[in-house]
Amino acid sequence: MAILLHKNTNVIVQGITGRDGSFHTRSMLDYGTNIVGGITPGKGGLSVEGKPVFNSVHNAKKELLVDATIIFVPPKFAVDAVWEAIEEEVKLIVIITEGLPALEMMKIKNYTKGKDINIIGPNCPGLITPGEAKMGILPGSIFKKGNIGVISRSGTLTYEVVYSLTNGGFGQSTVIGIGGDPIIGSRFIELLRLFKEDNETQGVVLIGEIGGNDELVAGEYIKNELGKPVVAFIAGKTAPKGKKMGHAGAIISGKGETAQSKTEFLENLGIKVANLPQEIPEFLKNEINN
Amino acid sequence: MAILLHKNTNVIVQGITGRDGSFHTRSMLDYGTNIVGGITPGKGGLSVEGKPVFNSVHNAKKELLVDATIIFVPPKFAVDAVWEAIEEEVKLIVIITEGLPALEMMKIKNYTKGKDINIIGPNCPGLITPGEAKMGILPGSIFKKGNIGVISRSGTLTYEVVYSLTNGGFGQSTVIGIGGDPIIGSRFIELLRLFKEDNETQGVVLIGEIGGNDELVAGEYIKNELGKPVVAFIAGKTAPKGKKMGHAGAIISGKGETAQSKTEFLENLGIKVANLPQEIPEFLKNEINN
Amino acid sequence: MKLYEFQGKNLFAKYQIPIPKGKVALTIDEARGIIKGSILPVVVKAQVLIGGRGKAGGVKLVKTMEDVEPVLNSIFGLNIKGYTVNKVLIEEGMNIEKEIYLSFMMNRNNEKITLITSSEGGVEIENVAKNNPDAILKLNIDPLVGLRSFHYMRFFEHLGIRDKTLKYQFIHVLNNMYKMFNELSLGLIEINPLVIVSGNRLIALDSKVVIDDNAVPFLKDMDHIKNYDDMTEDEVNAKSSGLSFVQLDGNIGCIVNGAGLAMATMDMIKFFGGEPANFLDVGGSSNPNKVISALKIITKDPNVKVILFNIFGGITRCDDIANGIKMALEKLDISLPIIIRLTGTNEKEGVRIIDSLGLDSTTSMQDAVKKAVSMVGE
Amino acid sequence: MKLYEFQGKNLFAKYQIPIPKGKVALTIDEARGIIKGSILPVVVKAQVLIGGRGKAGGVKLVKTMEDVEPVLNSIFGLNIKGYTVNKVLIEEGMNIEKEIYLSFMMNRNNEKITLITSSEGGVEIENVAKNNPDAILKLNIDPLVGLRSFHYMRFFEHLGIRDKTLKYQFIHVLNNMYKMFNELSLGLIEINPLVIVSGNRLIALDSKVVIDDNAVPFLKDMDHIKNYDDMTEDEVNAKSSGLSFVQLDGNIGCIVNGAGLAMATMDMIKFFGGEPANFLDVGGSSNPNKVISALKIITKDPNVKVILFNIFGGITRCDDIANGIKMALEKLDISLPIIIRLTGTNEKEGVRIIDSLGLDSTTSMQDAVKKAVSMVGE
Repeated sequence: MAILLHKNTNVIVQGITGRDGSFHTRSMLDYGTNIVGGITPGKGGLSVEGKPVFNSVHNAKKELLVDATIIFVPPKFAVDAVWEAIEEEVKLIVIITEGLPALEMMKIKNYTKGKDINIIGPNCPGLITPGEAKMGILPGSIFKKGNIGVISRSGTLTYEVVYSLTNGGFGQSTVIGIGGDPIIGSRFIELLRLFKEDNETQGVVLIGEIGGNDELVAGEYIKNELGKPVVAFIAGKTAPKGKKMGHAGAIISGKGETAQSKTEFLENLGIKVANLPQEIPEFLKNEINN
Repeated sequence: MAILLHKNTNVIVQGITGRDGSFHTRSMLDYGTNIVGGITPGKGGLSVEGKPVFNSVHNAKKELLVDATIIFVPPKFAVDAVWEAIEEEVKLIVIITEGLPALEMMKIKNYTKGKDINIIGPNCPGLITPGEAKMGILPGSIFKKGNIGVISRSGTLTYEVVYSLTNGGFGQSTVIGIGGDPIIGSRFIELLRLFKEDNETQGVVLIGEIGGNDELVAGEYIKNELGKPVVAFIAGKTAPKGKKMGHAGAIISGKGETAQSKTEFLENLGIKVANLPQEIPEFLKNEINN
Repeated sequence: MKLYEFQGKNLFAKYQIPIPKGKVALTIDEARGIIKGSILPVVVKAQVLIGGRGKAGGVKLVKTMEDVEPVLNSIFGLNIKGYTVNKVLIEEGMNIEKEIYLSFMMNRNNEKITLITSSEGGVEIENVAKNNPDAILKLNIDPLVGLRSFHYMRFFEHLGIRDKTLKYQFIHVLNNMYKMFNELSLGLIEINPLVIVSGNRLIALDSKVVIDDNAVPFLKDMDHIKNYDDMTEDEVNAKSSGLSFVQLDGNIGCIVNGAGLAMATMDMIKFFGGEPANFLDVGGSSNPNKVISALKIITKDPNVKVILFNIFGGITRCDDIANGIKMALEKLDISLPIIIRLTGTNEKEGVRIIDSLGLDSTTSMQDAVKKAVSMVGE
Repeated sequence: MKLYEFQGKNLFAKYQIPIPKGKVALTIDEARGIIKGSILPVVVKAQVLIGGRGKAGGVKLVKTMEDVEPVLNSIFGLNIKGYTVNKVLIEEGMNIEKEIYLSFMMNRNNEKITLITSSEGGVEIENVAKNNPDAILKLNIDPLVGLRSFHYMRFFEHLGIRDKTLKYQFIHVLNNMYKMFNELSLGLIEINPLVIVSGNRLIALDSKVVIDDNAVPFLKDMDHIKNYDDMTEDEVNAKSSGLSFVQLDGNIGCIVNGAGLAMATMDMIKFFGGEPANFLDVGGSSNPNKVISALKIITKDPNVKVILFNIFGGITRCDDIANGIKMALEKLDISLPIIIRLTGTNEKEGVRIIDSLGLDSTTSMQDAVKKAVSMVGE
């Protein structure tokens, strides 16, 4: 089954006429994503890659079935684009845009908590269900259909890990880059819950980093509820305290937020943590065979 | 089973030291309601009817299990009291207070939509599960345990109807006064959904009035989904247009909001509407036997 | 609480929503003085808390000084649907290029703030809804989300507005109306028409503002704006005594505890062939003074032939009501027949008091109503 | 973005949060002049974007004119954890009755705005958390719900505040801090200590304000407050070239696409016994100029012995990176060895360009890192 995104998911692209929006629309279509249209306010009536452009999500929904949206609009307009999608009851919202104020994301998060909406990002590479569809900027070619779920706070590091997985014989059910911001739509735990229910997913790789406590919360859940093998990797063992490491959220603000303490915490819970991305397939093999 | 409120529901009273709060605490305890404590900011440490008083819901929750709260605080503080209960994750919130600004209730309603919280009121008599517990100002003596759910926008008219029901041989599963304001926590449809799932409820009496479209929305649901017999009564056939009839929400602002048009609408859907409160038991007998 | 056009416009000015220059006059002399000091043409607009004043002759243009006396004489004292005109708003004339309807309302049916706009301004929105529904756009705004760019987009799309200056002005007006709606807890803010005048400027030519009654006690610095002019004197008196009262034109005066039961009582009177003279809810408390106030108001109505009490005791105690009746009979000179239905809390005590007054009572609503109807029928 | 104490206090003043009288001086002369014009005692406070200045001797009291020169001479030019003091804030002295800690912070772990208060003000909150955790109260505020009376209640209860005047003042300060937090999209607003002075007045004796970097571009009229004083010159340059760069003290210079991969590269260097000289993320786009800027910054560091590229092409195309390296080698005088890992999008084209430069490349991250480590080890 995989999670969140499938072959038949009806996807729209908010910001479809922009440079990034149009480029990745092409790439997503090539991968097989069922993109049904796009939104750019003021550009309604145009078409991009043969898909109709609308002035608003509302207008798109009058003519199309819409299950999911991917947002490429610049930060200045991205917050409104997210609210627009929420108001129009789009159930999966993927925010690629980097630079959304955390306070605005915080409001969005609290508004949608407990409601039937999944938000991925912002500042994320998106997600992919290999062999079916991708929503995002991930290079489709490195992914392979299979039974490992991947959740990551990073972009290229995810590719590195997936590359190792694929080469190590592990295909992926769904791979999700959850984004590098401090406040994000779906955290590890929210996606682990979905992977738990997914029959196709036999194991999960969790790629964390410094900053925040998502890995710790996820660890407790993995130990107590997930019931599937997990291998983790935590980036940033050499990162200094108090410095932003590229991602807005990759900053050590307290003791528990270092890569070392996260690794220790997970290992104490009995969760395997790899030292090198390339070790992950081997670890996974052991975990699944246990 | 009945709905929402049971013998074991742990209830707190916000505004327990006030005139109304303390009076009805006594009356609810007498009925058997499991009141575990109360809140009055600044009066923490006192006790009312042997129940401990706390400064905040937060403090109460540190010492007590809390499933439900009933709010008797004056309008000036009632909005904050509701938010406090929401923030402390109390799952059932009954607002007796009259005079909450509709805009504030609107925010509360939108915030809790889709979340696991039930709000009854404001400006309502509360609810009762006969023989088990009551939260509100309803006179317990007229109710009788049984299988009819009652939902009403009114107070004393509910008593009138329940009195007829009880005399006519129909006990009640749960009776809920949803309140006379234009914006309320739970509307007919939200409670009908609960009655649908309740095995103990064999039929429902719906007491509507002029203003708004709740009866129409409920009618569609009754026809298409409820699967249980319903008898309705709509008050206000003689009410003039544009005048508030006591309740802030009992005002005819448009064609569909008159008692006549609501009655017609329901009857067209095949729902029986009584002309007199006293007819309801007879109608119900016919509906259940059909 | 409804505001007068000029009160709404004063608030518009405070919220930077552009309005025409104008002044209020309470007398013909004052009005004449204002017009003399103005550049003609001016518009004289009756200030009443009811719609449809245009059709009723309450809005007139003064083009030359010759128009002044006939216009003022025709408007002052005019009766518009029961409201007598005792103040007018005198405003500068405008060269209108386009008229638009624009409002935000509290939408109880979906719990949203609904923005309504129509390209057909200056006519009643209900008529547009009937005759040309496509001209109307409704946008539902969640107060937690607020008015945002995607709302603007749909607004401009619907009205076909492309000019950038005009867009900025519309956004300014929309934002300020929305802000006013939220800050003053409104039920309705309506500008009809909102006009585009030369130079692509927007001006609010009319105002309709309704404040949520529950919010009124919480508003600061708004005392000067409070009015009860859309209530009758009796309704105002009832309100100040803690009663809900609405005048009707039948002959059975009703005193009931609870709004729903009061409506059901009226309905039942009608059902059995009678006509209720009023809606009256004495409320949940049992203060005997309320019964006295209620009887005072009802007995003032010359149409009333019989008084019907319908009390289902809950919080309200039957003995308190009965005592109220007793005190009223002592204090007031009531010659009308009184039918009393009493049941519920402290029923026995209440019945005993009624008995002591030499009056009958029943526990059945239906019996009481039938009896009242039969009495006026005699 | 961190603000200086005086910048934070200027904003406090704007938001009606009471602060002591004070002036900023950029030179000893200026400072001397300000002190001469003040009533003694005054406090001279080093303005640096780092905590712990008190312990470092950055805050001193001037009681008499004799203190002026020694105090100013000791503070100006003082090095506090790598930051040189080049401005001071001179403030009136205060008779403090009680010190409190108060802050609002963006809490990423529960997505709330967390109010933190402690009865032990004037010391670092981390130390209180360690030594006397019960002194600390944390209240989580949902930005959609806002700061409300039940928060006040718990705040007063925790601090044991009963005096009504003081309560009003606290509510005023709390509301204005919360308003400032929201209007300026802060990550942190901290007053430590917030002091009670005679007459139950509250004064913010210090300020720590951090604005969310993502919000900075959206803030109006705040240009004067922007500073990059907590970044090194190289970090500022990198930022303006669209790179993320953090200086470290190892000898392997890293150029990586993607922040997570860049951290993983550093970690792997360490794992195999080396020391990374920096964190550098060239980002998602493939502009060859970014490669040139990156190489410029890295080669400025005299510690760097070898340069390691780790590129996993996705959006970034390997040939673009290779072309960047080619252009850099033509433009810059680079004598350091370069290790290149290239894989992913347009890998073949990239490898061909690298080959043409007479350089080696590999597709394995691990091989590249090991090679870099072994080279500096030689």
